[in-house]
Amino acid sequence: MQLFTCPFCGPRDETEFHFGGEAGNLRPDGADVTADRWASYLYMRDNPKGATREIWVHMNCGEFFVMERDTVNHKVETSIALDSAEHA
Amino acid sequence: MTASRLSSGGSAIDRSRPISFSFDGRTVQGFEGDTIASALLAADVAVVGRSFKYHRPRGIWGAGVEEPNALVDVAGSVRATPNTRATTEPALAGLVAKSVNATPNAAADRNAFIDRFSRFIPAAFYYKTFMWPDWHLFEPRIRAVAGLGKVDPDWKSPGPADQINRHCDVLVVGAGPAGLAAAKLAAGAGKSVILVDDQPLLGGSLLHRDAEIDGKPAAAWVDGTVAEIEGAGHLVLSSTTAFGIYDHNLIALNQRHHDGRPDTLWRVRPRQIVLATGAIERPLPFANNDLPRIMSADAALAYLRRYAVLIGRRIVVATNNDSAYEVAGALATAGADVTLVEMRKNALPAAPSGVKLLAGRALVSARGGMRVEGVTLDDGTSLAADSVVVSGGWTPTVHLFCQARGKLAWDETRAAFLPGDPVEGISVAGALNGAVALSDVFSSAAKATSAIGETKAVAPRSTGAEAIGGVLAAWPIPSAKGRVWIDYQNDVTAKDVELAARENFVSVEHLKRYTTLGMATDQGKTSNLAGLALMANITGRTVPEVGTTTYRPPFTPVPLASFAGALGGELMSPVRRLPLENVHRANGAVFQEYGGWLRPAHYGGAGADADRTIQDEARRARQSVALFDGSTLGKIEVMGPKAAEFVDFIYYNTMSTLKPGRCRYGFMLSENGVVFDDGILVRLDENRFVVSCSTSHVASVHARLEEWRQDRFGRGAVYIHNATSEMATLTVSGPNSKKLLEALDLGLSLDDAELPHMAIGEGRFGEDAVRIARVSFTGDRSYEVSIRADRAEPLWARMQETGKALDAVTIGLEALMILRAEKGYIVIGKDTDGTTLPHDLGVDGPRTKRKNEYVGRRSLFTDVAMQESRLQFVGLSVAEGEPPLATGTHAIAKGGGKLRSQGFVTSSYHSPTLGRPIALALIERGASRHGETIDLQHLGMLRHATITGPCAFDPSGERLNA
Amino acid sequence: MRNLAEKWAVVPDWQTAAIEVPGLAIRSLAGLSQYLVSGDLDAWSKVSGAPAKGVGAFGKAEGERYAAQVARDRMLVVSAAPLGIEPGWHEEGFGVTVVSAGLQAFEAEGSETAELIARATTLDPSAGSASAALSFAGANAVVYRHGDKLRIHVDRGLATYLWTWMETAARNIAAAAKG
Amino acid sequence: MTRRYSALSLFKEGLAGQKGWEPAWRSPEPKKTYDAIVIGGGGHGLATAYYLAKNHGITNVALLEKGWIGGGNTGRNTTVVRSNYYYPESVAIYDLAHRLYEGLSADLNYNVMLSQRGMVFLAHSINEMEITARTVNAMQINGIDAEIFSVDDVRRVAPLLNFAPDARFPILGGGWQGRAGTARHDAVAWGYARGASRLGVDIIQNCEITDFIIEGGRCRGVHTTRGTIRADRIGMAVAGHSSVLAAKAGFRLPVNSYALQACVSEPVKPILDTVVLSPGTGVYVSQSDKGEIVIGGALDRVPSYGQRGNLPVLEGVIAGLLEMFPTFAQLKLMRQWAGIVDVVPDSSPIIGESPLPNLFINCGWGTGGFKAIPAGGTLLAHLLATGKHHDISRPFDLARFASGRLLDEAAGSGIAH
Repeated sequence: MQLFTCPFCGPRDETEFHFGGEAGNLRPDGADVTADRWASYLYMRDNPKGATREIWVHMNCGEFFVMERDTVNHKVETSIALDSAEHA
Repeated sequence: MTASRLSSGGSAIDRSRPISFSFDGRTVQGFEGDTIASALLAADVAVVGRSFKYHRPRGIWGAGVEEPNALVDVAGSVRATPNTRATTEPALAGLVAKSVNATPNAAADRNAFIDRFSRFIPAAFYYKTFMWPDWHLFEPRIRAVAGLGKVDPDWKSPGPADQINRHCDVLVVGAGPAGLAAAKLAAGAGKSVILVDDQPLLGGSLLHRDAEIDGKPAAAWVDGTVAEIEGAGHLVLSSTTAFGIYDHNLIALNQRHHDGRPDTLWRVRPRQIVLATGAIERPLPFANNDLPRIMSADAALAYLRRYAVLIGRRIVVATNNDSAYEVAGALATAGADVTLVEMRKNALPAAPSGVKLLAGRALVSARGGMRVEGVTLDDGTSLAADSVVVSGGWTPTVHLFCQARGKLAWDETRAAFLPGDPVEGISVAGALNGAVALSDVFSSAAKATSAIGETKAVAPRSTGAEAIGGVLAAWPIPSAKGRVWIDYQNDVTAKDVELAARENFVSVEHLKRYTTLGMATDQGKTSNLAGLALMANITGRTVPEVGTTTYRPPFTPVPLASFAGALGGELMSPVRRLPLENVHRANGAVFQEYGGWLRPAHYGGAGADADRTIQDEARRARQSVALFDGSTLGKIEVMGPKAAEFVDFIYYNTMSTLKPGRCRYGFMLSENGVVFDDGILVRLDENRFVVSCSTSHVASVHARLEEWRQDRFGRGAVYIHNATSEMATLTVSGPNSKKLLEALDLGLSLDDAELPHMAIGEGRFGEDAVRIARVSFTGDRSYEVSIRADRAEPLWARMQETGKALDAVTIGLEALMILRAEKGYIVIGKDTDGTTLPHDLGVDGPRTKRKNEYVGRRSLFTDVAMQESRLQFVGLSVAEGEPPLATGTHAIAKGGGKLRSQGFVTSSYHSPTLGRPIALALIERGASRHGETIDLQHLGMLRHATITGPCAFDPSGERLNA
Repeated sequence: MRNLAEKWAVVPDWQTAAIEVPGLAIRSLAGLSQYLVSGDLDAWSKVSGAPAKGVGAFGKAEGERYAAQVARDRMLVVSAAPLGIEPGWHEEGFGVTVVSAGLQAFEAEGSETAELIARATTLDPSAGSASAALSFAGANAVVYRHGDKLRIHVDRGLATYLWTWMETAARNIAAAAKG
Repeated sequence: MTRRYSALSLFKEGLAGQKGWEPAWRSPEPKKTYDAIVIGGGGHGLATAYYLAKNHGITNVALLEKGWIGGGNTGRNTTVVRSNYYYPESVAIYDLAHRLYEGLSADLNYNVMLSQRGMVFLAHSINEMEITARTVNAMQINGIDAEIFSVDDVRRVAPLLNFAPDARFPILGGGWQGRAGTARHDAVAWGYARGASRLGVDIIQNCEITDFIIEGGRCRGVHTTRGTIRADRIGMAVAGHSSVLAAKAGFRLPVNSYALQACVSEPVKPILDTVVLSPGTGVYVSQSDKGEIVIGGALDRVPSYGQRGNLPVLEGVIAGLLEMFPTFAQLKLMRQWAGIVDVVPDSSPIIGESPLPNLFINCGWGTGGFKAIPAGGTLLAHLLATGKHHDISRPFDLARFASGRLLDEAAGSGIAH
């Protein structure tokens, strides 16, 4: 059981969190976005082995945030609220 | 009679409390404090089980968790479980133990003949045969002889296991000398400490090894130290196994009880873990080294000193290291005739008094049948013996360290893997770290706790004679004569390892899987190192080059019940409860689970004919007025300066044009365009909306609103409050609904001009505000009346009372499903699936007209979304007199000699109002095929139906205002 | 059709329901006025005269009117008497929703309260957390101390579940204390 | 040297001390160039190499494995083999696999212990019975052996299931595939390895790809920890590590890697004859020939490449198992592990040429790769040999994500997203 840090609440068990996707996957607006670009937004992922930057939500308080962690050794580096994060 | 209980001694047993239990049908006497194994040894039972594959007779090897042989099914006592290690299971009065894998019993197993064919069934033989004519011919017989113990099919659970979470500064695993010292030092540093040990008595090796600490006998020091730690308020858990270290150093413990309670699972999150897990003695490699009454030397000493059991009269002690000398001396002192066979030639400790020492000799074989009768040495000497105790060196118990991703380092002088580079938050002490002499053990404990903080406690000192740690590696060698057993429980011999190497299974993981070495219930605690050392020898590699297999939890088998805890029955996936549930119960509601809620399916009691009752409810609902509890519908408030802009983005339909006081039906899509939810949006005022989503989607809709709010609009733009549970929603529907509502006198005008369809009004019932929404899921004039959930009961009662004069009917969800299906109203997830797009449901307006952005928009224009052959929402009608179609029936097309599905029935009922079956379906190009008759198939039966529009009842919608 | 009501425990009568084992007593709290307040909490404080910040997990609330923080910009305001505040969006920059019936409140007291916490959540009660919203027996709940008692607010629909869960936990706590 | 496996050869070797067996596969040094390279020594990679040689006569093949063959998900799964799928495209691919499995022991001369004792997927509510009917009808239309089971039928095949009236998830019946079952996972890997090796394939272990050789916009080989190896046709079948190799090749995949937990109990005498899946608990379970109860459940919550056991997920899975089989609460957990699975949004595999020409991929099997090994191998071998899709693999091309032509079995089974 991993410990994640909600930027507002502090460390909580992983069961209180939900994975929200990779950070920086910006949504392209419009009906004229190319099929490839839209598919890339919907489906294509870096899925890195090692350091990663992800969006998570702490389900209990509803905070969405960006977490940097390692997908192999599960070490958590930082977590910052979504609206204060560099979202690109 | 070879083994016997001595007339005095035994620190673990209470001679004033004799007990008896049964083993393989015979009664065994013992004392409180005995394990099953110690009592069996005292009773001189030699054969306690049969091996997994060859059904070889096997005796007790160890005195603890490493035991590979002595497994018993335990029943009839407070604990009932198969495959229990007799060496760790207390011998309780009345317990019934049965040896595993033996028919009828361990002493006389009728499958013992298999051993005679062993040369034809070496490791992995099954991959090479049983292929002709077919594996299925052989498999049932093989399944029957495999397996160990038996599950009792009539067993009843004593109740759920307890599960406890704890936090502490320091958790110490192992209460031997290293663990006790570490706990004492940590406690002295002002830290909160938890100390755990898997034995019922604390002390570890101090329970049976000679030692003097701080001038006191070991036992006195142990008692004093434990009392000091507990006295300072720290938690000390005996009979508790630390079985797993998980992510971020969560450590899981399993605590056994002996009062009838199931085991307890502890999840501990310590800031620092000190592992003092000790070491496990290894066997020595020689032919027939698996015969009963060949035993670990340390275990023989434990049985002697803890349980006062002398395991034989004429004992050969064989060793490659110093630790067996104390054993040999103690056995001789207790009266046995002891010969010590020592592999090493030089620099030996002095032979204990009364022990005959044969230095520079090794055992090459043992002889005997159901128990050992003697041994042969490498110089040809033959010795008679009724017991052979062996020490092949010590394997540090590195399991938990490795589970925590610790890497091992090979130590040539100790012939063992030791913990390598430190792991964050974990330190190691004692025999685990290779310490042998008690002084070294204590200094390693001090080192392990040094980073925790300055301690006021004084580190213990060894004041007696010290053990020394000389060892000469003794591994199995290739081409040895006879069968040299490596893994006792899984019957792996040195020859099997050689075979694996010959066939290129040289990777340590291949070796394990091919030979099953280390895969038994003991997980290879006594065998793994010997196996990989032999593989190293055969393949010309070093032991660390071969490496170890991965250590995985649990360290010892843990009851499944411990993991489950109370998570079962009504505590698993709990259903939500209606505010009026007890009222519905009293009114004869029959409940079912829908979308995570327990809801009335119909009324009339469980004895009623459900189908008839449901039909009756649906029929009467159309005649006058129906009452329905719709409290589960979502009520999520969206508020703030950008609330209108926000709901526009969230919904497929434009919502910002909605006027305050009005409602609109709409879809929410997922980003892949699929219809995720449908429902009514209410606009209460300029900056405040209520999302009335479907029952089962409240949590997920709430989550996605919160996500888009934070991800796209910013926190200050809009706020989301889930108020679903605040209000009960009581629905009044039918031609006389207005009449009923008027009689309630809710303090607002129900005039259609003031409260038209899709409008809301505010009123009062007594002291409580009520909100009335004129929306309909039945196609009839309907009013949803919402009131504070805890005040709903009087209103519901008034509605029932008032309804009597109008022949009102209270309906459950099943009747409502018929009513909505008559109208062709969809239920998301039933009439749609994970591929349904809004235009498949005939709602194409926003897709073609909307200019601003909304969730899922681009996905409505992919190749697949534009495809003509999409499944589209339709109604189906069957010929007069035919029964309803089964939900799940597929429409089929024939072509090229093959069948092809072209859609399926999503909902199907008999309509009491129309007097005929109705069905909804998703059919390929269905919208343009109205009037066409198609073939359908259900469980091989062919039927026909005609495609129609989805709405079968009141297509012009007149009844909404009737 | 099998009546599933038979297998689910009846919703307790909250007026009289009580769990009592040595060292632990739990009962339902009736009559609290509860409000979700989101947005500019300072503005809320000015308008209502209530504090702009709520207690966090296991934090200590006092008195007849207080708040528990449930998110960065949201709190649960609890009051023994109704607050004279209109639900809905307030131009000052905050929104109010009444949840007096939506959340069921329980109160636990006694020396074994810590043992109840140890079974209900993995959160360290001594560590503190800015939000009082946490998973309690698997349900999202608002948990804090009031005086020397523990208060737990949970969605009304899950109150019966939590009650049954606490009954089971109390039995385990009693058995462990005895063993 | 004894090559062929049979009862007779085993007997003869028994008399000779089992000393005449030859290595199951050769471990040669890698050559500089091959006609084809297969990356990944799991079931799919080994099967690809085998079918390249057997079906297409391409034997100058290197199979590169970074660790030991069969060490990934092939050796970590719950060994279920079935083909009860909803969409015709899925049925085609899993039925191909199922049929090849049925002849695999004979084809490979290696007993993979395919044990077709059937699989029941339970239905806990009227709604689930309807969805089961919809699924079973689809299977029958697609030519798969599927039946609807009544509650009595379920009781007959799995009497220890929880039929009590107060069961959390009551059993109303279910679906049944009689040809479903389990196979011995290691044997599948080793059997293919032995078969491929004997046909000339070089199986090279401890050989990790460090980079791709890209010349003229095409893949021409790989740099490895055991040197540079060139070929103009390269296939990869590396499951949970697909994204890692894709990144080296310069493209992305619609894949998230997750740990999937599995565990076994201590072995006991036979108590469960079939594979059982409960949608209520999300747990699937069978009993191995050795007697262990083999338990699988849901994915972890956290994307991960760490092959570690996780406590909360395990607790949920085991609680689900005990809800299904209350008497199993007597048993003890013996081993717990996790495999890294490649989860694709529509939970269907990806097979086809990658955005880097000459490089072909086989991935995205998620939690269900083991049952598809023979088909995955056949289809990737076909692509490598011909450069073109087999009819069965075409719908599974990477291009489906841009067109929206997803094959979502979960969606097709009535689970709204």
